[in-house]
Amino acid sequence: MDTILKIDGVSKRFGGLMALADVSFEVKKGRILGLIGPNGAGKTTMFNCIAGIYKPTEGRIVFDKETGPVDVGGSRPEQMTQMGVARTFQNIRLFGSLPVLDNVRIGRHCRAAQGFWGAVLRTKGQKAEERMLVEQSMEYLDFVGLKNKALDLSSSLSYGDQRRLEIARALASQPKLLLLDEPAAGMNPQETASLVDLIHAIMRKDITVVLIEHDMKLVMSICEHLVVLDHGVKIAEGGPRDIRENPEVIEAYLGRGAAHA
Amino acid sequence: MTGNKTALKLLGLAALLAFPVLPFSSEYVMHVAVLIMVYAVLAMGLNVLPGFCNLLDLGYVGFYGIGAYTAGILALNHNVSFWLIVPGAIALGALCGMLRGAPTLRLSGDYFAIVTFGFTELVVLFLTNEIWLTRGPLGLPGIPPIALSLEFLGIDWRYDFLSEIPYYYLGLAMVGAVYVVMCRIEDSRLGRAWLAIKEDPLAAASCGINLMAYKTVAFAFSAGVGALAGCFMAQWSMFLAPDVFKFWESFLVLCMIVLGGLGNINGAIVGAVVLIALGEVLRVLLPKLGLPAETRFLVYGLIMILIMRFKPGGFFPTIAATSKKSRLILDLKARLQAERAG
Amino acid sequence: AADVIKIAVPSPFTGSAAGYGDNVKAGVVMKVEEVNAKGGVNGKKIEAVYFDEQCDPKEAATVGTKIAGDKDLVAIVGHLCSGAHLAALPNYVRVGVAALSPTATNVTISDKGKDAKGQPWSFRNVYLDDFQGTFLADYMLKELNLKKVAVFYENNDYGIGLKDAFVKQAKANGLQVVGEEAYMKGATDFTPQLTKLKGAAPEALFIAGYYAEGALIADQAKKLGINVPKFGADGLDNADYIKLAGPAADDTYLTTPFLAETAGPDAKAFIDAYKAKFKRDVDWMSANAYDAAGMIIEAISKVGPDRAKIREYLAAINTKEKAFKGITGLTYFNDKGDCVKPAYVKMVKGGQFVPAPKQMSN
Amino acid sequence: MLSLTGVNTYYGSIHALKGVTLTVNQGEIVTLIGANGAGKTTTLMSISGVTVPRQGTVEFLGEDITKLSTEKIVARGITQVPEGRMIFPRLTVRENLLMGAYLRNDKDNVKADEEHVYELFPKLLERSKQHGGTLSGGEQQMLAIGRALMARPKVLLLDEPSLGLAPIVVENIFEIIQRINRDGVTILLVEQNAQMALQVAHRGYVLETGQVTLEGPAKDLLEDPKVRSAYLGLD
Amino acid sequence: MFEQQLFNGLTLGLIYALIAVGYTMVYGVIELINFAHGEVYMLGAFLCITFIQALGVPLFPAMVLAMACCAGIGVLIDQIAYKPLRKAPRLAALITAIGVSIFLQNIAMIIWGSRPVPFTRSAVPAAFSETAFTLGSVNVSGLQVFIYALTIAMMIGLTLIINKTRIGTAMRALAQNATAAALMGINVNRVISFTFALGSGLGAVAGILVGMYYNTLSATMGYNAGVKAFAAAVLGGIGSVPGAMLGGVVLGVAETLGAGYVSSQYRDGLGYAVMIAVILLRPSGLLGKSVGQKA
Ligand SMILES: Nc1ncnc2c1ncn2[C@@H]1O[C@H](COP(=O)(O)OP(=O)(O)OP(=O)(O)O)[C@@H](O)[C@H]1O
Ligand SMILES: Nc1ncnc2c1ncn2[C@@H]1O[C@H](COP(=O)(O)OP(=O)(O)OP(=O)(O)O)[C@@H](O)[C@H]1O
Ligand SMILES: [Mg+2]
Ligand SMILES: [Mg+2]
Repeated sequence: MDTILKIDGVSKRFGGLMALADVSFEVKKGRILGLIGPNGAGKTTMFNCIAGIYKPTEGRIVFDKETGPVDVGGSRPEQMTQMGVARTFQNIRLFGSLPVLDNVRIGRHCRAAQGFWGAVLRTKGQKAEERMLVEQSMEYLDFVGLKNKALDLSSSLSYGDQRRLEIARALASQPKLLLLDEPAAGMNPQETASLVDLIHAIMRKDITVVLIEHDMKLVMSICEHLVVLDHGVKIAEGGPRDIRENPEVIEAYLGRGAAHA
Repeated sequence: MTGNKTALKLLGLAALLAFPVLPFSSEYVMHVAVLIMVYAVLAMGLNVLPGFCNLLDLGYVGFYGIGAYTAGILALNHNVSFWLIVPGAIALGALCGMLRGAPTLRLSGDYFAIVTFGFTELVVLFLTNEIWLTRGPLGLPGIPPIALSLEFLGIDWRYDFLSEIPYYYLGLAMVGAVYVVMCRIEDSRLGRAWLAIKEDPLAAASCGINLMAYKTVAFAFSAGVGALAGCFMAQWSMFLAPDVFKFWESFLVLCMIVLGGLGNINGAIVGAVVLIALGEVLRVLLPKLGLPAETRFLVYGLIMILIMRFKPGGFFPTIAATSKKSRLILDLKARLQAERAG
Repeated sequence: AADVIKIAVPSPFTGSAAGYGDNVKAGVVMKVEEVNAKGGVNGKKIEAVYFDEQCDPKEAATVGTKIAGDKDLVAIVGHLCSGAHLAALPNYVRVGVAALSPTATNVTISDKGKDAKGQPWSFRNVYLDDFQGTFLADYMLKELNLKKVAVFYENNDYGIGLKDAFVKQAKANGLQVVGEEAYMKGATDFTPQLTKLKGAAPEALFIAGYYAEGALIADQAKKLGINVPKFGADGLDNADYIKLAGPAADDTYLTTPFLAETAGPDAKAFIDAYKAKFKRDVDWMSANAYDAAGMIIEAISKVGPDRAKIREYLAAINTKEKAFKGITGLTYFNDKGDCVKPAYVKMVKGGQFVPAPKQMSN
Repeated sequence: MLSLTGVNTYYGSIHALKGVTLTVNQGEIVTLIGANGAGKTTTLMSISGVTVPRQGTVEFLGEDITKLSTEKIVARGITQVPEGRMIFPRLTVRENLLMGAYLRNDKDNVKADEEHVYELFPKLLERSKQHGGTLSGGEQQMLAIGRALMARPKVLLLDEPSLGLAPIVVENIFEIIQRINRDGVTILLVEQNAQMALQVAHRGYVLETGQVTLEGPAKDLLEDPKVRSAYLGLD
Repeated sequence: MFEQQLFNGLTLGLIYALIAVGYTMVYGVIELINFAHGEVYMLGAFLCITFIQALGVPLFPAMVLAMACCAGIGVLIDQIAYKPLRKAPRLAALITAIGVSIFLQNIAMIIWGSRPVPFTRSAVPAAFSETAFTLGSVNVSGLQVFIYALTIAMMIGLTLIINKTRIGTAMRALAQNATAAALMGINVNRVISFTFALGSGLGAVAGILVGMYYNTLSATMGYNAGVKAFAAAVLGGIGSVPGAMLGGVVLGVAETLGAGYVSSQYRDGLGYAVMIAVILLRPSGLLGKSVGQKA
């Protein structure tokens, strides 16, 4: 089983605060890894380091490109996306005043090539590419079930649909690795259930998923492997069953009530 | 429906083309029309930064000045033809745009705004003080008008643009060209990347958009358009002085695009029409109301306040106006409707 | 209407130069009211139409097309600023209407007012910058025997033109120029430049600018302990200079086309009437505008309201003998439309303008 | 104590509340559950006067407060812990708490209440000098509740207090809600986590696309088959 | 000579600072670049001399009166022009501010004329124009002492108001989240009005001091002042009151030393060049807090 992403001794410091302290774990290709931990544990920070938004203070982030594993720590976000890492945001960050379709077309940006002169001269290549972008974007929208809302303003979507659109936008960059940051937050159980289906469908596309989530039912049901952070430190790692019973995790994160949820 | 619209558009175009021969169009009216065109180009050019990329540029007039002085000096002192100056000035403007842009890439919001403002002040001070090059405050009078000439083919034919009418048609062509280019870019991968940066730079970067590169293209493009307006203006007005490029002009152009509807290309043009025409309408109207010339800007300011008060989003508040009209989107809409029905 | 003859007065009436525009307007108003009170010209009333151009070349060009295109406007008193005048001028030359500026002093204008036949359409009854600059440099050395002068100039066409001519003549005369400092219109703080100049210990300060800033310079110089005579050209010539600078205004020498004390009864009457009407002292811009309007109206009365003929009439005032006798003395034009006028020197003493004790023989 | 009658609220042309009617009695915990976009937040904002209803009335202790401005409604004793917490990021924790007591003039009691909040949330005492914006999500939620308590409200409106919180914190928060309620504060609780909410509440309302579709004692709602499938994810 | 230049620069800088503070306060609370602030400053000076000349009020009461009037004008401008735009895009309010600025400048021109006007000399105490003391080679006049003292006192007072009082905290809270502030029971409009009143009052004082110091007022004086204040406020870190003070001083000193030692033609440019350099090095100004993006 190949490793697609290897986190090796990553630390991230904000001024005096150690948001991540020497964290190491591996993400296996084709699997789904859950990243959990109390609020402020450093989960989102870890995503930001992987996605190129923060440069780790220390450590290596090794990503398995076609050409072989490379240390990608400190790459810029657009380079990471180009390489095949896409992410969603904890607080939804859509391009609110643009139509749904455009959000996905922008998500597909790095898989297209036309620039200034193509646009000005409306070359054949440019026209063909534009047509293709629409077709492909519609496929992604269809995939998440938003095809019919393609021309609506994205800010007019319901909360759950906005979460789905974020996923569609991320998928449009054809990632090998998808980072989902609390995709179920604020969803009711029904919506959460359909989200689970969507995640499974994504897995079937050979996309590896890392998931941050506080909804234990969701996490425990779909993740095969879990990493638990607390105060920037990895306190546990293992399968759902082990984690659920790990006293340190119960103490720091799950609480007594959730242990049997 | 669409037939009607096309007919309307053709009619509008015909009216624009016939405008100079209409009975009420004097040299003065034509002059104001050409002035509007210069500002329409400036407004469309400025719109790229605040409208598409959410970068508040308070120093746009600097590029206008760079273009104008390039044309003025080359035409006056070196007798270079307008048609050769245009690409040169655009390139120089774009280069200056990139030079200004490079250090400001990290800046956001009003910090960007004040740096652009400072930059323009430096440009104007340069124009004022480097007398050896620009003649400074003495100005550059006597810039030759634009001319069509076949002399380079050895044919002795030459047409000088001596009245407003040739400038009107040339201006119309310029506005049309810039408009088409703007619309095409807005509805393209590049334009969408800009809009993404405007909405949320971080999310845009996460979509694979290289912020630095795309902002740099925006700086260069916007500045190039400003320089184009500048060279046209220089050889049209035949006189330049640093005063023409004072800080207020940047604001005037900004007012145009906000009044028109930030980010909307049609809005930029409408804004230019409204604000330039307003000044002239008041010039004619106020005396008839018995108000002295001194009240002109009092009323001007008041009207600006009122427009914003009742149209806070400008005349055309939505962006992405053109992409909705693009062929691809219309086809898609039809298809979705058919699917829903079927 | 057919029973009025209209002349155009384009000047800044809003914006930062509006104060000057107001002066020009006052002068024109005086002349027009005076003429109309006497029944007008050939039975027709004169009407001045005011156009605001904010001293802005762009606005001036627009106003220029408007004036040029309105055949009822038979001649122009204006523009006020040289830049505006230059920007509007091509329209006047093209259509053929004479513009007589009471205030535009930029040397460049001389060559730009001519049509293809070499006839000037631009006239002015004001000194050129180079004339006053040269004159003052001579005066300082020859009459007051000063040896070291520091120069302050406004960074605009007026200031630079004046300064350049002054410095050139000063150097030719062996007058030492110990510093040239610039400032922008509307500036209020001149202490850095003055502090610097103070180090050079000048014997005189030449201010090539307008009275609003000039007064501040005089005041701040005094506060910094620079107590030397100040020199200026027509830009400083305004009663407000004394009001704004207060006691610091004393010992300022100015060039002026006429001395109220030695002027004729017309000028005295004008000065009194002006004060009665506008509640302020007359300034040279108003006086020049009064004369400019006077020349145009005289032309109209002689040749009728015809644009081309008015120009011809003005152009023909080209010798001292044919000169127009106005309140600012004798005015006549050279072949470029520039005026030739004698120059006198007046000075501020005890908060009053008085003729300088020494005058140069013209 | 607090009652809404036929409240209709719009965002521009969007009709968010379509005749919402509900009551909250003295000393109760009432919960409002519903899907995303059902209008829960809008209901709370309509009570607080942040969005003003176009039709219908909001009454509080017999007074019509529909058209009162927000600060006047707060002065009447209705305080809200808004969605997204809305901490003042560049005020310290202590200043945030004192903002909660903005309308109060009884300095000594304010001091005592501050102590009381620190007792409820010892973590906040540790961080009292830190800027609100640098707190973790859970700490911010505590701060938001503490800040609201500083106003000594008669009615506390809570909008999704458990959103994005670690399970252990969620438990804690619900305990605190019950504690506050026992201290005499009436509570209107909006929750996505319907299970928990219905466990602590006395009564509940179900909101669907701007309308109340179901109401009753919390116990009954927990048993209701429709609620179980749609909002509890059971069966 | 250097001491003299530095002192000149400090004086100019303090004046910029005083205008910039009012600017930055309004900006801090409602994120509005209030271009009309320069015009309020101008009105302050004109109202002051009008009270002195037309009503015979002595200088200090006239100052207070002018301050009060400007505070009222500031509130009025906000109520009429900006309040309807609270929820509109930010640039709409900026354009309105430009409109207000044009309007006020032209109305002042109609009321007080377009020519520069001297400050009423007779109303200014004689001690102001005399040398109060000598610092090395620098003569410090009574008026300069007054300007320094008043400016510094006002800045301290302002800092106290903002950081220590209830309404000050409310101002800061409002700046950070207006809805939350309303939910705390803060009367948002009253706090905004208070901010405008305070900022405009300070602007008026600045105008009066400048009028006295340079002995000239003109209807267009607000324009330059407004631009400089904007630059100073941004340089110092927009929204930060101590930042605006520091920004003003830096700008003033940079300009003065630039004009004194480098080139008087590029005087303003040198100020801007320093400003640009500072912002490029510190993208959120001297004392501004960088609001880090949290993803
Ligand atoms: N840009 C930043 N500057 C300073 N501190 C930061 C920054 N980003 C995150 N932090 C801090 O780092 C710590 C970890 O934050 P992070 O967002 O990674 O937590 P999290 O595990 O995602 O928590 P939650 O579950 O609440 O989302 C927190 O204390 C946070 O305040
Ligand atoms: N500011 C706004 N502008 C326009 N529409 C809005 C706005 N806020 C809410 N809406 C719309 O009003 C409706 C009700 O929204 P509301 O936020 O009250 O729902 P909610 O029940 O709180 O949902 P959630 O569980 O997502 O918080 C939704 O359709 C939403 O899209
Ligand atoms: Mg997180
Ligand atoms: Mg909600």
